Amino acid sequence: MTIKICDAAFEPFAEIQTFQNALALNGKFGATSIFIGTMRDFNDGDNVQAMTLEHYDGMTQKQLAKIVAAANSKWQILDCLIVHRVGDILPNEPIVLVAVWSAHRGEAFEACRYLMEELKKNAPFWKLEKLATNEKRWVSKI
Amino acid sequence: MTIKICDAAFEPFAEIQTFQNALALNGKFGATSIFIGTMRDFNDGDNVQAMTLEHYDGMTQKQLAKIVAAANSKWQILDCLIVHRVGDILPNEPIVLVAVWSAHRGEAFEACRYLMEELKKNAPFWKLEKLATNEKRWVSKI
Amino acid sequence: MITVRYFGSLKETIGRSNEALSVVESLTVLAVWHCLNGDLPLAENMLTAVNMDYVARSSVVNDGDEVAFFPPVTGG
Amino acid sequence: MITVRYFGSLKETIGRSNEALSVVESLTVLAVWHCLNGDLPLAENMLTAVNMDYVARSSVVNDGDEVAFFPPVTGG
Repeated sequence: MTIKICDAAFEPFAEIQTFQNALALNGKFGATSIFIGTMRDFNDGDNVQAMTLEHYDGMTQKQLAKIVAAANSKWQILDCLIVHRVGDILPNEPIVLVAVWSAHRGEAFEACRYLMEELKKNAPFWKLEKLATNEKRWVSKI
Repeated sequence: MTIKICDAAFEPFAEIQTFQNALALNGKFGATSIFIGTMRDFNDGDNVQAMTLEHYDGMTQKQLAKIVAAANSKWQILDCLIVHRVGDILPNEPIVLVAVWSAHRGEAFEACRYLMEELKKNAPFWKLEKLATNEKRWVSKI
Repeated sequence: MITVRYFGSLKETIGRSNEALSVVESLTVLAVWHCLNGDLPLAENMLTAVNMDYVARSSVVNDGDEVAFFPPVTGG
Repeated sequence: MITVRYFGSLKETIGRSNEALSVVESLTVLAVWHCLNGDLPLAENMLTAVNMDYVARSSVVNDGDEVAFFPPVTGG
């Protein structure tokens, strides 16, 4: 179970591939469910040129670890990987990656969805958008 | 919307990356939901050494196209990719890949799950397992 | 001429994968089965398709159609 | 000594990100806020954490704790 906070652009498919190659789970997992959140150039009716992702270093890791522990107690998960970007981000760059490996698909799908929903609810990140007009705007909870 | 049936091993992350690079959707998608089904070396209490995936060529593509059209009518999907393996397969090789790109996560998660469940229900594939004992056994619906 | 196809374990059970049937009148899917397989019952869980779409066994088959019989699918 | 931290738009609103508070007795989270921000109300939707866990505003803060105030989170 790995949680990574990274302050530079990451390649989600390379991250997953490298992580999976290192798992000693050949032939053991039948299902992998993955979610990738990517920065859009449009939000709430406005064009967005860039974004800054602030977080509460330490609390982020602590909350994500609690979420992963909760998912582990709910489903039979073989492994999972969470990567979240912080700092300055441009449109089309990945923001978050959640990947779950399990024996069967139900567990993988449900745990992956759960991890994403809980991350959005509890992990202390805040998005500050820079609009095309150069105006800065904090994203507010929908 | 692409559906591929392939009779040799495929690399799911390379497939997704190549497909995504070719999409003219930079900055437009905020969510990607992916499912990968992989062959296990154990099923129904027995060790499995290999598998042959038979399908009804033509009907497979027709049914998958119907499933994709149904998903498109239910959710705002920007694009999707389905890859399914046929022929002789070894443990740890990918069997199926479903990937969905959309603006928001709810659509991507739900459409990806729907595509997988409908594929399992309606796409005419049949798995013939070769057990560690060399016995051959058709997988039956759970 | 009607093309008839069998897949999966059913293909092994009956020992054939493909055959053709010449008919003078319209038949149901189930009648096609019995024309070619005599009294052998078509197990309740077997699926039936005409021209690559799932159909009921009571569905009518026309000249030129492709009819398929197969067990529950197990892909994915 | 209690460490107090502010994040996101709240940090901008009050113009500080970090401060320390020396206290002789235990205070609630909300009392810590008012000690440092006077009558400024802590908006209802603001979240509060002690030692990196979410807590209620009525939760008691002890010497050495880290208290944080921030708006609803928007990651992912």
